[in-house]
Amino acid sequence: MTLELLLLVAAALFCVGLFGALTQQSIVMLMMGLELMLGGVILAAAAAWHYIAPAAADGQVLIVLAVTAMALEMAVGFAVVTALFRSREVDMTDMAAELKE
Amino acid sequence: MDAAVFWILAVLAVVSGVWVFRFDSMARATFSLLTSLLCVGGLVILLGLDYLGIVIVLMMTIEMAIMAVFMVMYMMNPAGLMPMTMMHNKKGAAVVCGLVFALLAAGILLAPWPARRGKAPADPTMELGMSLMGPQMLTMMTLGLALFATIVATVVLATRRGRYDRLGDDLRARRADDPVRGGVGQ
Amino acid sequence: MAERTPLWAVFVLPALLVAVALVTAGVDAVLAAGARTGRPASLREVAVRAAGPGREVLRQLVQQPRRTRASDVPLARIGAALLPVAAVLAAVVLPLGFRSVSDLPDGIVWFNAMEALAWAAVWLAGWGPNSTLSLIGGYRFLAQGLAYELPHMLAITTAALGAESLRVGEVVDAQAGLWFAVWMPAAFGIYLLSAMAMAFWGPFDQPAGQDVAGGAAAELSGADRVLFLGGRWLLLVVAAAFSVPLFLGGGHGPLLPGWAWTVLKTAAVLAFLVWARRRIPTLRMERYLELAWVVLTPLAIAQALVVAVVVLNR
Amino acid sequence: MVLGDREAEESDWVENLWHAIPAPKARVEVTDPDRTADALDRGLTELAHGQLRGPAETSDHDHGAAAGHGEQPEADEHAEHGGHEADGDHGGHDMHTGHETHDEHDGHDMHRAHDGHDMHGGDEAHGDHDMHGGHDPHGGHHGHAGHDMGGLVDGLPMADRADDRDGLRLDRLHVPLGPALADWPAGLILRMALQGDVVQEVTVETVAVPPSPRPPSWGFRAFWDEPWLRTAAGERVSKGDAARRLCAAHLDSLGRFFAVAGWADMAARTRYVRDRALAGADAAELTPLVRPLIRRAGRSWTLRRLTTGLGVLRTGQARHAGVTGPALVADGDAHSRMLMWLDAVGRSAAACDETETLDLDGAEAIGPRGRVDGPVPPSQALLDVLPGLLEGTEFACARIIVASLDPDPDELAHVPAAGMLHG
Repeated sequence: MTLELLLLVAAALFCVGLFGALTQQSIVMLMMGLELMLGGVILAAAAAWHYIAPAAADGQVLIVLAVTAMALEMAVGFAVVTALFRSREVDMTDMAAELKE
Repeated sequence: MDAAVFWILAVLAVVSGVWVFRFDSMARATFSLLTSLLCVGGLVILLGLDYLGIVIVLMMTIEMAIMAVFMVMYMMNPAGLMPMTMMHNKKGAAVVCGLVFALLAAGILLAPWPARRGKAPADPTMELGMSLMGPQMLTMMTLGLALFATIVATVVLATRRGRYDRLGDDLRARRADDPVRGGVGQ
Repeated sequence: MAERTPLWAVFVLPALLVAVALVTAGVDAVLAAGARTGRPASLREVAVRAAGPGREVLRQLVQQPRRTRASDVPLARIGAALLPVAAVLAAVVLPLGFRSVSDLPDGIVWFNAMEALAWAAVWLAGWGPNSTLSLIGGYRFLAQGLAYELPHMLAITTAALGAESLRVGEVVDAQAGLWFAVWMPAAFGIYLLSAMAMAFWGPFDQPAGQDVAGGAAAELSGADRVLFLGGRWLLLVVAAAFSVPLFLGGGHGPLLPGWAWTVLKTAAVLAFLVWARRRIPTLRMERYLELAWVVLTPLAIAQALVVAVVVLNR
Repeated sequence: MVLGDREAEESDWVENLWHAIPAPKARVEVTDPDRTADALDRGLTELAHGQLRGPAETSDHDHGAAAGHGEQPEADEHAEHGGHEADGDHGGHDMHTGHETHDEHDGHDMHRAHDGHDMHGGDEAHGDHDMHGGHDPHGGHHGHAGHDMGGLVDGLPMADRADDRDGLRLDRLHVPLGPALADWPAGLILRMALQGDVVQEVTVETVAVPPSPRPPSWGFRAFWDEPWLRTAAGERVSKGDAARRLCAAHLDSLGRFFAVAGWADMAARTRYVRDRALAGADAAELTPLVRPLIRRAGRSWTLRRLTTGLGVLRTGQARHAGVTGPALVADGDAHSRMLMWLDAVGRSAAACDETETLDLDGAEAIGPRGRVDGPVPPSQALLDVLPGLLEGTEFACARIIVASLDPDPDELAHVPAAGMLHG
């Protein structure tokens, strides 16, 4: 267990999440991709705290931030989906993009 | 011992992360994501941040359980009984992600990481609390404000009925006109 | 406190929990049979009735399992198995007397996180069989979770606040004089409510309610059913037992040794819950949710505020 | 155990139910009331030997046309619950062979008061039979639910969409509820469109009663209405008998109501008292049994909070629909209907020793669910108001509303012959 290894795992999670966020049509699935990316960020922050600067609390604060961001992203995401669904019966990113036109 | 736990959690996190986008069934995808995030929580605990790791486990479990309901609500085919693909521009995304990963990996492996400075405090939880209530107070307040704004914004976005719908135009109705009656009786 | 606990405690813990759960279920069965057919005629009849839950377990294990169409068996299995696992994991921080299997520095948060696993477990068990009634049961538990979790978290935070520690052992030590239940009655009451809600049992049994033919458990059979319903009793026992170190002074008490006090107090709380179950009909969440958010949550916050002020001025 | 006529077996839900019950199991078909004990014994032996055969035919076709509307598959465990009077020698047999080897039902998940249409042969017995419904709306009944479906996957209908009460266009499922479900009026089928657990649309059906070519030899009457129907047919019935039946009928309904409201303890107590009432306990024994029930249910603050505002049925609306029973007098929600029942139980328990002749013009002329001499059976009117009350409610509320009206599909089977009633 080294810093590099942990960061590699974090990077892998981030990229899997990115792939999901880029490919998925459904807004809900896209949010799952974002969650996964944030999971990678959390892991990287924890690794950095542990291996680089454990005396400072900044790494921990970053994790708190990321966890909050996940919760906010979820809440806003579902609110937007509900609003879209109510008005246009749309749950796909493609269709939402068409709405702009 | 730690190394074994690390490898199990790390592999499980990435594999279940991949499976999120391979399952047809929404329930399976959601709970595969939950597995992945729980493993992240486990790794965080392993790194000595007990409190944050447990909080991640707690929050993610609740979050994913609620997410599952929304999944079932809004997806066309939540149980994945009709196999269908929900992807677009798969190839481009794969290339982009591969590139990003290669870049990150190169950066991780090549960067001259600084040596460890200082020692972990005896009680990191206390440290976090002191920091959030002290030097990082601004962060904490911003977070609080953001959470509050989110609550208001999501309710506004998601609901259709305002208080005028519930209590009448002059807000004088004795009992709110709701589709379901609440327990407190107003 | 902080004595090192031997390794065998890890194996004794589940066995002990199962034993307590069986006894509680037996007492409950005796009361239920008493309501159904009048007073028992003899002591032997009482024993037969009390053994009912045990016989039921054996019967389920030998019975042919049922399957529903297009069901997601692995998910339902995971859900059913996760419930007892979550209960046992939560019990890790439970002190018997002044010793627990592992007195984690964040024991209270740990307990809460493990108990939240039940959310996922019940939903999975409800979703898996692909049956309307069990899915309704699964949904109901999430609604119930949203209703009870907020006041519940505030209540256990209040106890932690009173002791100025998240470590269960220190919470017990802080109650050497005055029990928390005495000066945090609102938090204690809310905790007892949520203990039942967490185990979706008694007045909070809507997720596995009679009106949906067993709800989340409706389509489970055989070993899955034993695990799921057994896990529910385990959760109840663990939740009730956790109120002892949190609010009732843990092992503190005159004359008797610490472990005896813990057992006594746990039995008292369980007896109270079993009694309450017989007095109160099922609380439906569409009615309870408003109560939880409009009354209980502000009450819990006010309680936490009072405790915080007291602690600051100590 | 399948009770009733083979003709009615055309409906396939009995088969589905049979398949949903886990082994070890045995199937007993009873069409002749006189041979009930024989059939049960045979079923028991079959279970005890663990033979897994097909349905055991013990029916006697010469005595057929027993006018059972709706067969009731049920467990043999009822001996433990109070069917002793009926089974006589048989009850002991059930008891000691116990649980483990031969329960054909699934234990405690589906207790259900079986309303005794099976005992029409004149038995006074009224067991609280357990019944396992094996309710499997997707698998079991998909054949019925095939209208406006979006296609089939794995033999199951996919959900279609419709607006919900908040204006979201979400998936909905078509689910038939009943005829075999715990604490459900036996034989009633509600076809529901459910969104999550919100009821969108309801249509009412009952298990089809096969038109019998000849009138039943021993006479079929809805069990709970029997005293009134017999009076209408010109027989002499005492007021006490009618009061006893009324008391038991309301206790039976209350038992279902409490069970659905999730108050298992009260449900069990209520059913115990009901069995005592049917077993012929006199007023002096019944009154002290009934009084604590009435006090506890009437005073329960929680129950009031939980059931007010559910299924409000105003007198005007009820009269318009032709409701004549307690639901008309209650003039309100599920809770007020329950209070009516409690009140009637208290009064009739005190009156069940009276020996005067029942007379259909007096105050006691109204049966448990309404006037039996009206143009339509009282339950028909209750069924007519049901869909309007159920739409837009949540599943749990819908169950409580159904239980608070408690229509009895048995009454529908009895079509009053004009000459017989008012001739």
